[in-house]
Amino acid sequence: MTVESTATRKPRRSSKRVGAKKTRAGQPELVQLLTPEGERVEHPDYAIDLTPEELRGLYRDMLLTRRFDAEATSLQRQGELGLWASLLGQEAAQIGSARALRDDDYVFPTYREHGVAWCRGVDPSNLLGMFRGVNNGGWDPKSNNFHLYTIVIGSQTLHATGYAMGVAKDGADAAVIAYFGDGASSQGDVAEAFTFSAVYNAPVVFFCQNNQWAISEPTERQTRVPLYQRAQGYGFPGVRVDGNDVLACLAVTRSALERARSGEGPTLVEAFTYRMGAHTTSDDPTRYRQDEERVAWEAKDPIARLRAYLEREGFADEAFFAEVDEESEALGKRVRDAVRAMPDPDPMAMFEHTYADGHALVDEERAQFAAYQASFAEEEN
Amino acid sequence: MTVESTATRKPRRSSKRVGAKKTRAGQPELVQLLTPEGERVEHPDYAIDLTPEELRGLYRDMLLTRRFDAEATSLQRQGELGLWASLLGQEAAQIGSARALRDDDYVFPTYREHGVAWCRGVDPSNLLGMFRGVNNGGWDPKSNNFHLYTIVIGSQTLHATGYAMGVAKDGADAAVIAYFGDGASSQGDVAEAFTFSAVYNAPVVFFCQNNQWAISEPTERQTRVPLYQRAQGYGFPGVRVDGNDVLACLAVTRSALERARSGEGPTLVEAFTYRMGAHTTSDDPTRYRQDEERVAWEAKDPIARLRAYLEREGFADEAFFAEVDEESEALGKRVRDAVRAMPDPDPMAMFEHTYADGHALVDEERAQFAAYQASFAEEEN
Amino acid sequence: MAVEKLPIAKAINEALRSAMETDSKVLVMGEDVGKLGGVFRVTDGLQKDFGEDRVIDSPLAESGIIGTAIGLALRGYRPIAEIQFDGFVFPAYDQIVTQLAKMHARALGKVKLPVVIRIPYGGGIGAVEHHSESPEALFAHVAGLKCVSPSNASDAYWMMRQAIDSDDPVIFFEPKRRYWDKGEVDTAAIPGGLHEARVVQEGSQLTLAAYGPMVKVCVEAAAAAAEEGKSIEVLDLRSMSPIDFDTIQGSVEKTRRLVVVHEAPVFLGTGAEIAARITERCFYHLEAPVLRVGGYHAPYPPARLEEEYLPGLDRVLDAVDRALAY
Amino acid sequence: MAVEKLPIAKAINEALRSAMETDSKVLVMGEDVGKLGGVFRVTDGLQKDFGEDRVIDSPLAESGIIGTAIGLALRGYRPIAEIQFDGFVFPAYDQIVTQLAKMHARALGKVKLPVVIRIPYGGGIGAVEHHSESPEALFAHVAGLKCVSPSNASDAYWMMRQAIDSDDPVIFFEPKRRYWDKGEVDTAAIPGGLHEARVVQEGSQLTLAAYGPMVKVCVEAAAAAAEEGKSIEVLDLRSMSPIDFDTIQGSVEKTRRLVVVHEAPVFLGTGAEIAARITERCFYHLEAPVLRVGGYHAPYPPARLEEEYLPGLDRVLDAVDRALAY
Ligand SMILES: Cc1ncc(C[n+]2csc(CCOP(=O)(O)OP(=O)(O)O)c2C)c(N)n1
Ligand SMILES: Cc1ncc(C[n+]2csc(CCOP(=O)(O)OP(=O)(O)O)c2C)c(N)n1
Ligand SMILES: [Mg+2]
Ligand SMILES: [Mg+2]
Repeated sequence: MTVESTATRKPRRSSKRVGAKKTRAGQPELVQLLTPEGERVEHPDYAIDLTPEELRGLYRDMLLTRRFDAEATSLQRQGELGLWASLLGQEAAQIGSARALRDDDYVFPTYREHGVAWCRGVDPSNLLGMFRGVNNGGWDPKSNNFHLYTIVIGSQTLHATGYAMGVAKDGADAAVIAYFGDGASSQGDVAEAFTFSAVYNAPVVFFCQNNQWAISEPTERQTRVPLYQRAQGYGFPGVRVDGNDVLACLAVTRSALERARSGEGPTLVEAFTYRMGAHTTSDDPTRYRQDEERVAWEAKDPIARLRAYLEREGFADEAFFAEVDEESEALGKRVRDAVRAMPDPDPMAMFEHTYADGHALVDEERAQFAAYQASFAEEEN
Repeated sequence: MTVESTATRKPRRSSKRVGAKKTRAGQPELVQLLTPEGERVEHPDYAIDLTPEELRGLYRDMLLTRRFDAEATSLQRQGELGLWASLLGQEAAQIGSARALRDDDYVFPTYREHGVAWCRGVDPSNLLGMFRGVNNGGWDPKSNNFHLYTIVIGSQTLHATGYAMGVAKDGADAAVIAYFGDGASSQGDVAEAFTFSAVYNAPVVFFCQNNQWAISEPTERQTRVPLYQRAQGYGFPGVRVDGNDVLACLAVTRSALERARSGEGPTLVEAFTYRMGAHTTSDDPTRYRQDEERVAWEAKDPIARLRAYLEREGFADEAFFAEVDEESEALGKRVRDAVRAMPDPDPMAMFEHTYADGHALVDEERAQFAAYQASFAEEEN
Repeated sequence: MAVEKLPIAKAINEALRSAMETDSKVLVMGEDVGKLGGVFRVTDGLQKDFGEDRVIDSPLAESGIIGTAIGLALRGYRPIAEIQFDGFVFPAYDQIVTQLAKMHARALGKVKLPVVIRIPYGGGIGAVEHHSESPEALFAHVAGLKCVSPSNASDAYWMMRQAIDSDDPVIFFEPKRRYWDKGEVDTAAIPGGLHEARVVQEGSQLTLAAYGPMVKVCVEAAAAAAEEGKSIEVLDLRSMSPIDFDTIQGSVEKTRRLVVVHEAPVFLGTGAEIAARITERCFYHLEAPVLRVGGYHAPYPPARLEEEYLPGLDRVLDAVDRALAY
Repeated sequence: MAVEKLPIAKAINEALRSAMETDSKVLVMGEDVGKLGGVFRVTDGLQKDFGEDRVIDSPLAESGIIGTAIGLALRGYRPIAEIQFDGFVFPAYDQIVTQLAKMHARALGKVKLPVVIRIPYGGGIGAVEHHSESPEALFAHVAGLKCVSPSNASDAYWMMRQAIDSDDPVIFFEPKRRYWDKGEVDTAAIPGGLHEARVVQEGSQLTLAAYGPMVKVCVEAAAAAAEEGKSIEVLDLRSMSPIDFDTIQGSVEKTRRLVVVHEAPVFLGTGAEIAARITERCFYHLEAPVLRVGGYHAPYPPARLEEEYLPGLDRVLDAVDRALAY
């Protein structure tokens, strides 16, 4: 499937009408505010009006995220990380949606939301702990309202729903966003999250990055109709947005969050994008997909698109781009240094945190392990 | 919600267009061929033309099923059964759908499909074994293409899907039907069954008896939109049928089975009906629902409705009704006698059938148990 | 109320009620827990008094119940989730094992998961399939969970209060066939620790260790054995994770013989761990191998066979005799 | 091919291939098993040769994979379902435990469930969370399932062939860190029984029992101990359900000491059952309690700690020394 300009299309009238209205080209409708060529187009349901500074901010977010991501990939190649799951190509989906969030909103990511983490203010090097193998989640979810990465596909959508139920019980007007992938849409947990959120009218946005691959499986192995349509049968709206268009992602997510805040319940956003790289550094996509597909998507690059727009409109000059490039190099270096300096955990750490209130068996095993360790020290003496 | 005559409504054009088109009364459209008053109405998508003999057959099926069900309830009260899950009120949904099946079709029931079992030719007393506590499933699924009752809510929908995938692989033109309830619609397994069946285009019909209660929970605890709409988001049609109208249930199921056979994949049928009795004999519905609701549904009784039609059209005479009544009494007696004569299982049966190919631990435990049993015999000597 | 005679089901109900009164963050959720008050009436009256917002009838989806309970806990609530019957906990197993159990460790202690999962468990009530199982070993094996089971009304009340107070996930196994057994509950007494075993009855020749529904059987077995002049000590373990091995060890060092009784299948049941560990701790004290009485390696049988499947007086006494014969 | 040197992953691949050639009812299904050939390439080339109809890329839903495998088995197929990693089997746990395991008994033997579930399991590959676990006890406790794990290429081939031939559900635990270990596979040799333990190495002073990835560690430990003049017998248990207690008993009656080693947490791990049962069978033979070496009661740790968490040579030798010191 390709993403085309919707400039000439008749717009959808309301975010609640999410039927599979087809365009001339047979494509289900896609919300787009910035064409691949960087032209600004209007959409009657999703207006957005950003200052040049805000636009530059989005560019910077995307560029730094991409730089960070590339650094992590190369750190993996250098053996500093055991694995890396690159977000290459998904910067707009992540930055656009995350920049729609307020501080008091809460985020439940998968394992690929490095751009969202960035927007939440999580120190990028903290993201690398689990990929380096020094921890299973290296940040305090509460300090940035950004939950830990979740590896078991789909589970976090239920946590998000429960959290949103709690927000509603508190009478707060915050919203919650759950990220997941096209593959995850098949998991029973995601369907249950749809059911619970609809029944309790929970203030949650389900943000599906359909990057068209679940490791080696194309989206057709998960569904025979566009994923955004899934929502309707659960009684809430679904909308498909150009996932490589940061403005559209921002506008659509903002509107979904507003619905949540104003008591209208959940929304499913399907960001139609593409996984430009391998699934993870362990994966070899040449085994299952044609490189032409990836090449075709290069023309829709989210960053190039915004840059073209910024340049065309004169919203940013060379100095700005140079500055961001410089900043990105500094970020790369900072992350590299931080990772290399990351100490291996103390073996005794295995016995910490399994329980909050302690557990006799853990105490026993900790003591045995300590004695066992000490026996080597003795031998060495 | 009430079920009303659709005689004056504009019909749906195709079973594929299952959007929530509303009637004047605000009700989603419901396929009906026989009004609660027993008047025959036409539906352009679902024609049906039965001989008087066939119509009498449906009446007989429903009446005998109800009689059997009542007998089982009273056997439970007499202590002959540990539990009974009555189908009272759901006779049309079950008989109508089951009479649409061919012998080579395959059925996956829940624990309440006594009417379906009847149509498949399963001896009614065999259904009682599990409720009496002498076995966990008292018939050979393969002899009637009727799988065992499944208690874990929703699981059988996946078995049905897998079975249907197998049917397709075999190149057979049989179809599969999976029964489940409104409550079950919330289970992740049911959603996964929708996904798998859609992706593999499996010849399966999902037949949801929405009897409006899952024990004490009304359907609003499971969904905020009509359940038949769930299907669309998975890429196959959903249709709501008057579940107390045996003709409509037959016609709609037949058409869904035809779709399956002809390679068009799954269909969701929601039979809108009412659980007239308690959830099971252990349940006390006065704790959670108003009797008025049940009383209102009495006016829509599936059997009275068909009888009115048969009488009005002169398709059946008093002799026929008397004969069926007599037959039903005989059935009651036969079941009663069969249950009372059902022997308790031999304790050694515990050790049978856990495995097909044997298992050393089972052998060991069987031998120990036999020795233990024998020790009492010795003591007694 | 201070001291009152209550059935176990009602004692749990009182514990829930009093926790809900004390802490507005405590929620009850599950299938049919609202108007119906649960199929065993354990949550009877709570929705009426605390509202639908705190006593939540959930959609019929166990993974959803536990998954949303986790989310609620992350938001600062203390959810008590009911699983309607033992055999229906498995759709939630993934959320329990991969999320609930591991999230505190994953977050290096930065989030707490004070979730209680109530599971009416065990057999003896003549029910159909999936309504009589004892899956505790499948949870006790998993680090990050705590598993307990009361055997009497007082423990039912207090252990539930303590489970709700715990910042760790607790799987609370309720001995459903004992729901109607009455016992004194003193809501003012200071309870022992949630994970401490209790010596129910002292004895010198053999220790019977059990928890939940089997404690009563063991007490009866001890009484029957006493008539034959055998002195049996009975332990109520109360907690299956952690297991209070110190108390068992203390008892076994005295009696030198141990029989563990549970309804769950013997193979890889909690008795296996107790036998292994106590043998290690008391190798030179044991006069006989630790014997185990429990269910067989077979699906829980149809109701009319459950008396044969479940450990009863005779099977426990048989094991006692075998152990004493060493 | 008759005798060939193959890595374990390839040996399994050959077993699948040859079963698929022999019986057109054999299917392979799971996430990424098709074009990709699985993340470990165990199903490499099968879709190319047998088509999408027999090598099925499934939607990303484990319950769906096992649930549809059950349905396919009821239709007469013999599905081999892959779970991508140990930690992802839990969404399917309900289907495995309540349906797959119990359906043959529920039907009083009238239907058969010849489903093989392949699970690459265990640690040692430096992976992220959920990719290194050893959940076998959670399956072995459940009646109706059989659980096996090969330790070498020949067993990988033959045990897979036998698992596919079995009319019972078999959980096939593949020691993922040994996937690349090569060994001779004789596809013409008549194999031993699927559930028989094997004496890998004879010895007289102590028995080391293990399965899957830990067999190699035990063999190395025995070699190291031999250098210190200790004679260790090593058993490859091969099957965790059933466990071949007769072979263990035979060995222990000779050596009088037993140490069980597995990666899974010790608490309620298979070692607990082995310790309990062997102590019962060999009470008067044992000179020392059965000792266990395994994982700790903690979530599997981050990769940089796994060497500490997993039983390695030193920890096994430590246990050997402790057992010999009795
Ligand atoms: C329950 C579960 N099953 C399998 C896996 C292995 N796995 C990791 S990522 C992945 C594909 C996910 O695809 P998608 O949801 O589209 O997200 P993406 O990786 O494309 O971002 C799979 C199968 C897992 N992590 N969890
Ligand atoms: C997984 C699971 N959870 C809970 C139950 C307990 N239970 C039995 S029937 C039932 C309600 C089912 O409602 P529905 O699907 O509407 O079917 P109905 O009983 O109305 O026919 C529940 C909760 C169960 N059998 N399985
Ligand atoms: Mg994807
Ligand atoms: Mg219902």
